[in-house]
Amino acid sequence: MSADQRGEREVNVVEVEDLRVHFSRRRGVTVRAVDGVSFTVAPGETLGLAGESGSGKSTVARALLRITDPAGGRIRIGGRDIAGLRGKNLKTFRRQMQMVYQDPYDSLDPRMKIGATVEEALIVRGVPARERATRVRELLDRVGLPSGLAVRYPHELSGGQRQRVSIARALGVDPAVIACDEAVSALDVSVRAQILNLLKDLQEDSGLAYLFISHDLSTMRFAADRIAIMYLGRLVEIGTGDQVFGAPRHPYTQALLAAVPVPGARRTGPRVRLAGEPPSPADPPTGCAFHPRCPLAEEICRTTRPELAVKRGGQLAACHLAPEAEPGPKPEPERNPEVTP
Amino acid sequence: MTTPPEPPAVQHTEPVPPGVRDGLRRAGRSLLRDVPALISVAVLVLLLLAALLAPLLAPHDPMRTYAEGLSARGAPVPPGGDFPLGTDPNGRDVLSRLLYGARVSLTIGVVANGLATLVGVTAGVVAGYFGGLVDTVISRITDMVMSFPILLFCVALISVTGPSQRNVVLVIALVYWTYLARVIRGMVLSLREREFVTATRTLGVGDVRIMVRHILPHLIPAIIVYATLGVASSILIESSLSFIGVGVPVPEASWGQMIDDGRRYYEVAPWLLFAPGLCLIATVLAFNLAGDWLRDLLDPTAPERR
Amino acid sequence: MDALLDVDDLVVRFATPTGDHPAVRGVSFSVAAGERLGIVGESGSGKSVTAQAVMRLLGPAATVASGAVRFEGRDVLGFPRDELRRWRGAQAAMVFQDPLSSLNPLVRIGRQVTETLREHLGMDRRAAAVRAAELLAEVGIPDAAARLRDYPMTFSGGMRQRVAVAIAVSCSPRLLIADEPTTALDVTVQAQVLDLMDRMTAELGTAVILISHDLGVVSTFCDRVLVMYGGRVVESGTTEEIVGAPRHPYTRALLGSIPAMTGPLPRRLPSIPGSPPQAGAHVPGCSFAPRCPLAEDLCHEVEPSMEYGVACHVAARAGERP
Amino acid sequence: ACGGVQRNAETPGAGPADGTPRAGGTMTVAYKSDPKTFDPAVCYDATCWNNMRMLYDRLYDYKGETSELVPQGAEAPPTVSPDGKTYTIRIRPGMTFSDGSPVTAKDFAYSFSRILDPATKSPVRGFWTGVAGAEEYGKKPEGTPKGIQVVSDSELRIELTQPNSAFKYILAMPHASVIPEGSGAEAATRPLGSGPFVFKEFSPGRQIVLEKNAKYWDKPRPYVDKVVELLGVNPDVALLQLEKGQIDLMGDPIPPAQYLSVTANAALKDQTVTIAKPSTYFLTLNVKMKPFDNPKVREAVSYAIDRAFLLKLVNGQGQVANEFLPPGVLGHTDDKLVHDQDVAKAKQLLAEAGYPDGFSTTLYSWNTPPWTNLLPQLQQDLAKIGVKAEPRPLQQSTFFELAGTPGKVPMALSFWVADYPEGSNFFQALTACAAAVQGGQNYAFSCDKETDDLVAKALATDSTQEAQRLYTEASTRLLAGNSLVPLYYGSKTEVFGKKVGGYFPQPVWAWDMTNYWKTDGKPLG
Amino acid sequence: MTGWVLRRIGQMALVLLGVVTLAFLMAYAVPGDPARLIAGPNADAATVASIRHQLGLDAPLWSQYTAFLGRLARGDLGTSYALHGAPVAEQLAQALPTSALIAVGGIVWQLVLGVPAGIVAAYRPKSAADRLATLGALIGLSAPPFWVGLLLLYYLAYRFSIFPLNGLGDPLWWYLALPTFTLGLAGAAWYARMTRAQMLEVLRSPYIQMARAKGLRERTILTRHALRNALTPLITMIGMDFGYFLGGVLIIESVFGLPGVGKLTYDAIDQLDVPIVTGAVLVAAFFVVVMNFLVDLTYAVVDPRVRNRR
Ligand SMILES: Nc1ncnc2c1ncn2[C@@H]1O[C@H](COP(=O)(O)OP(=O)(O)OP(=O)(O)O)[C@@H](O)[C@H]1O
Ligand SMILES: Nc1ncnc2c1ncn2[C@@H]1O[C@H](COP(=O)(O)OP(=O)(O)OP(=O)(O)O)[C@@H](O)[C@H]1O
Ligand SMILES: [Mg+2]
Ligand SMILES: [Mg+2]
Ligand code: NI
Repeated sequence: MSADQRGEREVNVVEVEDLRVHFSRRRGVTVRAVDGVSFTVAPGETLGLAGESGSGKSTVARALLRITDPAGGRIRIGGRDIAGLRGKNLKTFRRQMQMVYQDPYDSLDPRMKIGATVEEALIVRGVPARERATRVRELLDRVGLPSGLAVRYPHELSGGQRQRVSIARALGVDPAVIACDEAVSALDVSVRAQILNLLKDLQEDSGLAYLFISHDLSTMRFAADRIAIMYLGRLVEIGTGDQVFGAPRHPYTQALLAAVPVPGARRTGPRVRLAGEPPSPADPPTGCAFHPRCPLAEEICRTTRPELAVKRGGQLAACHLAPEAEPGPKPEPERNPEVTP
Repeated sequence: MTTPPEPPAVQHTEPVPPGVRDGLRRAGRSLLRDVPALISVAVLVLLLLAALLAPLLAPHDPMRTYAEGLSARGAPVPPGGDFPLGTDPNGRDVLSRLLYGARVSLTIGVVANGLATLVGVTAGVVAGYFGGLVDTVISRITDMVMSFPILLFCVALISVTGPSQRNVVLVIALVYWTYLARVIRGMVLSLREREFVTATRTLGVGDVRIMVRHILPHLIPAIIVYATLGVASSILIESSLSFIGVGVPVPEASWGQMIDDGRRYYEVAPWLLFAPGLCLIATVLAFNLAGDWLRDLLDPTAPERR
Repeated sequence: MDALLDVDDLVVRFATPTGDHPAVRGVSFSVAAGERLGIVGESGSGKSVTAQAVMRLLGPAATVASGAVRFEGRDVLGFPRDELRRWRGAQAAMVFQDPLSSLNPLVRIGRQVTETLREHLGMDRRAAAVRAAELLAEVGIPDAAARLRDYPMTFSGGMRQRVAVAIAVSCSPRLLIADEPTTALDVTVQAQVLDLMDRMTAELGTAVILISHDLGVVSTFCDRVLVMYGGRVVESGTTEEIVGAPRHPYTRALLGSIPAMTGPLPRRLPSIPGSPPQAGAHVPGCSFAPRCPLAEDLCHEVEPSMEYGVACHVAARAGERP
Repeated sequence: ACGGVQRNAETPGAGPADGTPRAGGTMTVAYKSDPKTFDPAVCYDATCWNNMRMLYDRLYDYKGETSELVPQGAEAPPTVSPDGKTYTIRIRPGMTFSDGSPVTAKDFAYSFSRILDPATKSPVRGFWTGVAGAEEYGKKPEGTPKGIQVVSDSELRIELTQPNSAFKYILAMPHASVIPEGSGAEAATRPLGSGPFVFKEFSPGRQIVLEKNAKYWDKPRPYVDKVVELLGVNPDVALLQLEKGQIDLMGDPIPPAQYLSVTANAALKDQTVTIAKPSTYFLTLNVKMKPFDNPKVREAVSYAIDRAFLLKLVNGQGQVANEFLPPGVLGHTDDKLVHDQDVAKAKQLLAEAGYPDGFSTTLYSWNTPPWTNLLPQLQQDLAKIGVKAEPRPLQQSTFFELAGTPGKVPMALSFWVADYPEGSNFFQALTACAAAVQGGQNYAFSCDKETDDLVAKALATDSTQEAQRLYTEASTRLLAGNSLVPLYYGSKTEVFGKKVGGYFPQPVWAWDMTNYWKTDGKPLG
Repeated sequence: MTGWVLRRIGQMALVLLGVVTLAFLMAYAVPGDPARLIAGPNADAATVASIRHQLGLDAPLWSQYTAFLGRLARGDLGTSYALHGAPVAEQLAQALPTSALIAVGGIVWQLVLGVPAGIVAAYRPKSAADRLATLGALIGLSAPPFWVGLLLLYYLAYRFSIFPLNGLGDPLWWYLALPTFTLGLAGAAWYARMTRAQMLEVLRSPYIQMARAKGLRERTILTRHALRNALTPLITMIGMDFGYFLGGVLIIESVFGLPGVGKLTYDAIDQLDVPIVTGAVLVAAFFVVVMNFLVDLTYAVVDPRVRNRR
């Protein structure tokens, strides 16, 4: 695989390097919402992004779309650095990357019929007027919405229906990458299955890549090729689905997996949950940010921040205690996390 | 548990996409349900007709001073007889002046105000949406216009070009757009931070389209308020201009001028104030209630009323 | 039945430009104190509308066409204004499905949490603030006390959702309706929120109605489950019954479309073919019939009634639940 | 011939003027605007005139409600040299300024010289340029001009370059008030005079307070202790205040619209007086502009106007004009020197002049009542003879500027109020060749040397009959040219408070506060 | 933020300069000669010329302008032409407090009359209360202020002697009640209608539903949740009105005999008193600009979403 390394770098649709996003909150307090995140997404690949609520997942996605301006780092989409894009270039870039938002209520124009909302995407793409009506119906159909809803306004739809409109709109511009921020969380499982299948089909047909943000790990397992786990603005683990779900290396990932409620498994004991207070991003703990809540934490965790490193099983994890990968040819870490020993 | 009663079955075919005709039908239907709005629209139509047909309807020459229009002491003649609404201090027929005045005042109310609304909304949306330099330039221009004494401006303009209805319209529009621009700009500032705007922008939709299709519809209530109230204000501003002597040129009639006259003679000749005053109030009410109706009509989130 | 909440044959209709649509068509259920009822169902099946109808929060376009909602035997739909106000928030609370937009963007988080405390519990400003910080900490908001002074926009989606939960539980209501309270939460935080609700049912006897898509959450949290489809309840039963032995074809399909956490993954997830019923369009017979693999002629003609906890001609023939 | 006071016909004989004066009390008056100044040398408008009369004395003053002059700061009428050029005046002995210092001829000489000093920026300098040496003084303002001589502390001599029988009136004008020698710089802010009242306070926009001058020479006058002038009072409101008894006198005319209600108000009948105001409202036709350069056209216009109807439009406030000079002004004749409306004649004249279908022109005036009332009617009258006159009402200052610029204004509607009741005042201002220049007020720009000469002769004669004859001749000449068409003479109506005693209006001045009293005051003595 | 403020202050100075320059030019563009006005109709040409020279009016416009700017830079507003040498600054300083009082009072009345009417109207749209509030507001708007003022004076001050007829006195608010009410009445309609329109929007948003679910009192919901969101456009309106009112409200000032900036300006324009005109314009512009600046600041405070953008 190392032979492709160079080539792959060229074709990665998304390359994020040392991304940092800061917010200033009241008087001088700066929140490092995203703090040195690097990852890549290849065409036709789905990168899952999971993690603690408030850990900066949405912020990453928003930075990728130039909604929020990063404080540092580099973002390349389709091989172009997106910082400083303006005017026409910005518009072209936008057609490459789309987002489905977490809030289905406010992300649809309440004064616009949903048919028109979806149609807008087609206009951006330059679909001729006479074809649009049909295409809108197709898109709505694709996301499992009856086309009769086209004449309704967002407030007349249920939460899930709205979310599907968002998806239809994103699909409308025929992008290369879609960031799905909890895009399917509001959907019932059967529709969700439809959508996930749809997303997969699209990916296979046209090499679409996804940045798939979800807290639902079972969905994630199905949908994502690789999975990145975030904690307090940093990536703590990144690897293939098998690696991360099969043998998680970071204690936080482990805790997450243990907490997944499975249907049918009637709970007997107390729920698995993390001990301790979630840390504040405004005042992150020293060393490993997870250490105050980590059952395994040692002295070194308190003092030194662990960097992402290849661990046993092949994934990258940022933990001092996770067993290192067996010695072998040193892979270039963040560039190619899929290296198999 | 028993079977729930069958809810009355409503048969629905594929809903037709609402075209223009459908929109009109909907407008018509909602108008019929809303009596005050219906009356308002009727009043507006009547006013328009009155203004258009003034030459046919007016019993007298609106600019002519009639000898019998003044009492022996030179006082205006009260309503009745040959002058149905009485005469003004110049012995002119109030009814005829009212009819002709409708032309002037409605033109001022609609054109001046329409112009101001157009410019104000455009400027406000552009300033608020783009921010930065564009905003700075537009905002500072509004600052300038707002802080400039209108009076001085009118006096200067009119002494250079002479009083005319067109100048009055221009002056009013020129002053008035800034207020709307400011208010709209403020609203756009908040609106453009809404997620649906962000979403549309990231879709790659052009700025112009976002402004027109996504920002503007949300401003409609405010614009309607401003535009409909502006009708009254413009007509009254014209009256203030008449008050300082730079309004519509003298023998011509305008409601503003008549109100100004009426104000001065209100003790001796109350009809002078009542006639144009009532017309103004009726116009303003009609515009505003029709505006309310229009606003509801254009608002998808407003409940259909049964 | 000494249920805390009793919903009987609720019908909710919406007026739209294209006519009147029923969104909820004869839903009945009851919840006892301390009980945890789950409502699952197709998106757009009327779960949220049912919840809003119970709370009397339907918008002006909606009308409760018929049916009754009783809380401790009292007619909620007939509550006078003041009583309704005192009931809401204090005795019955709700977490909305859209937590992001249900927080007022211009009011600080602290105020939005404390106002119920002050209104219903009569706390003073200081005490309410202390309690609010506790509540936020309880739902896992870091640095809770400091964040009281922030505006909603500075909170992440999941954090806002938790704020909404904190507000709903703040007055220890007798009934808590939680509409998708954990959709945006990662599983550990979700566990924390569910624990909180657990404690409330156990310690205060709060009845919880949990609306969720996550059958995992529903099955680990709820005692009983209601399955809705097309504005009607199509199956109900204990969690074990529904999750363990679903009888309605829709419920079965629902469970089948969940991706597994272990084992090999299919290339495509099984899903229910076709579209949910056209909004407002009313088909004779079972509304699921057009998509049902088992549908018979009868299903297309006669609407099945609820028998033995399931509204399905085919399943009903199989008799009572084993 | 018929000047003087025309009391309201209904006013009963027993007006308050007939009561016995009482002492003390405060006279409260209201003004719309602040006076522009307290300095007599620059005071030339109605808002400051009243204060001049209260704060200062002049050599001569008008007697009561008449146009007759009586000595005030002077001891007796002036001694005029036979050539009419030298005026010798003895100063009233024992007169002091309110600070106690005596008033001498030096003070008068100083006060008059100031007016001629360009630094004073006096708007009334023109009245004094006839004094010998005025021109040199204007270039080198030191001491006094040659023509103003202090003979002794009690004697003043003024030499004129031309005989001017109207000069005595100039000496009675407000700007001829006496202030202490050398006090010019303070006159505007800390006025000090020898008048019946002394200045106490001025807060702009709010009020002016004057108090009785205890040292006033004309004991027991003034009768009231204090005069409070409220400022910034809208005349409509002032009228209400007056009716309520909150103020005693209105400083501004009754608003035209209120005129009808005031005169119809029975309750106010006893408190209302109407007198002729020595003023003429007229139309000018610019003889330097087409088509008014044609005398026939001008004549036609003079035949077009219905004066009676114009008067009706101003609610009959005045009298139809029969000639140029208004009644009450020396030189006024009862002969009819103007034409009555005669449309046929006018049309015929126009046709003769080559305008059978009339022509278009513009008619300028002010943009306030009564002008805005008169303009449309004039337009209508002119339309009857085929002349389309577009009315152009303007801001006051704009009007002056345009009308005073040659070749700008074909027709103007304007008026003149006498500064003093003497015909030359009208002629010099409105028709003299000297006024037919940029910035002048001869808006017709017609210059007739003979008329000018007739006026000069009238000023040189010491016979009133002769002057009267000469003025009538001048008027006849002027009106035959039709460059100026008199319309009507104005009148003024005044209301005064219930508690004002001894009120009488004055045709030239406004009030005579020295002679009014409060009816609720103490008995004199 | 500080940078922003500094930049704004710079811009404000520019705006002021622009406005004053315009006013300066315009005062000269109006036909009419100040010197002639001072000199009076009877003055001879020499007098006029000498006055013109003394005022510096015979210099070319450009040098008059630079001289004017020079004086302005030294904080000297010059002396009045018409008021015979009164310092402009003094005149303005005397007029300004009155205008400020009227402005504050007018705004207060606008809010007191308009906002509640708007709320009532929006709370039950198309109800009798709504119609009544609308009608009241619109009649208030359609009635010309000069007439309302006179009417109030006639009945409340003249007939029933409740209020004073004219001017300022003690207690101040007693004298200001009628003028400010008159001023507020005309503006109230704007506030009422705007409040209504905005409230109607806001009352439909999810957070209002949420507030209802919390069992809050309707009053709390209206005031704390709805009003706050609805009123943001009103902030702009208040700011604008305030700036404008401070620049003087001629009609109110003249009807009620209040010595404010408006009347000063009006008289000055009438007299072509350029120093007073430019001075008053400067003051008026100053307030407009400052108020708009404050509005922008307030906006950022009230709406955190806007704040974040800076
Ligand atoms: N204001 C409205 N006007 C018209 N129809 C409405 C309105 N609100 C909701 N509906 C319709 O009512 C139906 C039920 O909506 P509801 O929100 O209860 O669904 P839900 O079961 O909560 O779905 P989800 O899981 O997607 O949130 C939907 O078909 C929706 O389109
Ligand atoms: N506009 C903002 N101003 C200040 N802080 C912000 C802002 N937006 C987000 N944050 C903070 O940044 C952090 C990350 O937020 P983000 O929305 O990216 O989280 P997330 O991972 O998407 O969480 P969730 O799963 O709950 O949606 C949070 O601590 C949040 O409080
Ligand atoms: Mg998020
Ligand atoms: Mg829902
Ligand atoms: Ni006579």
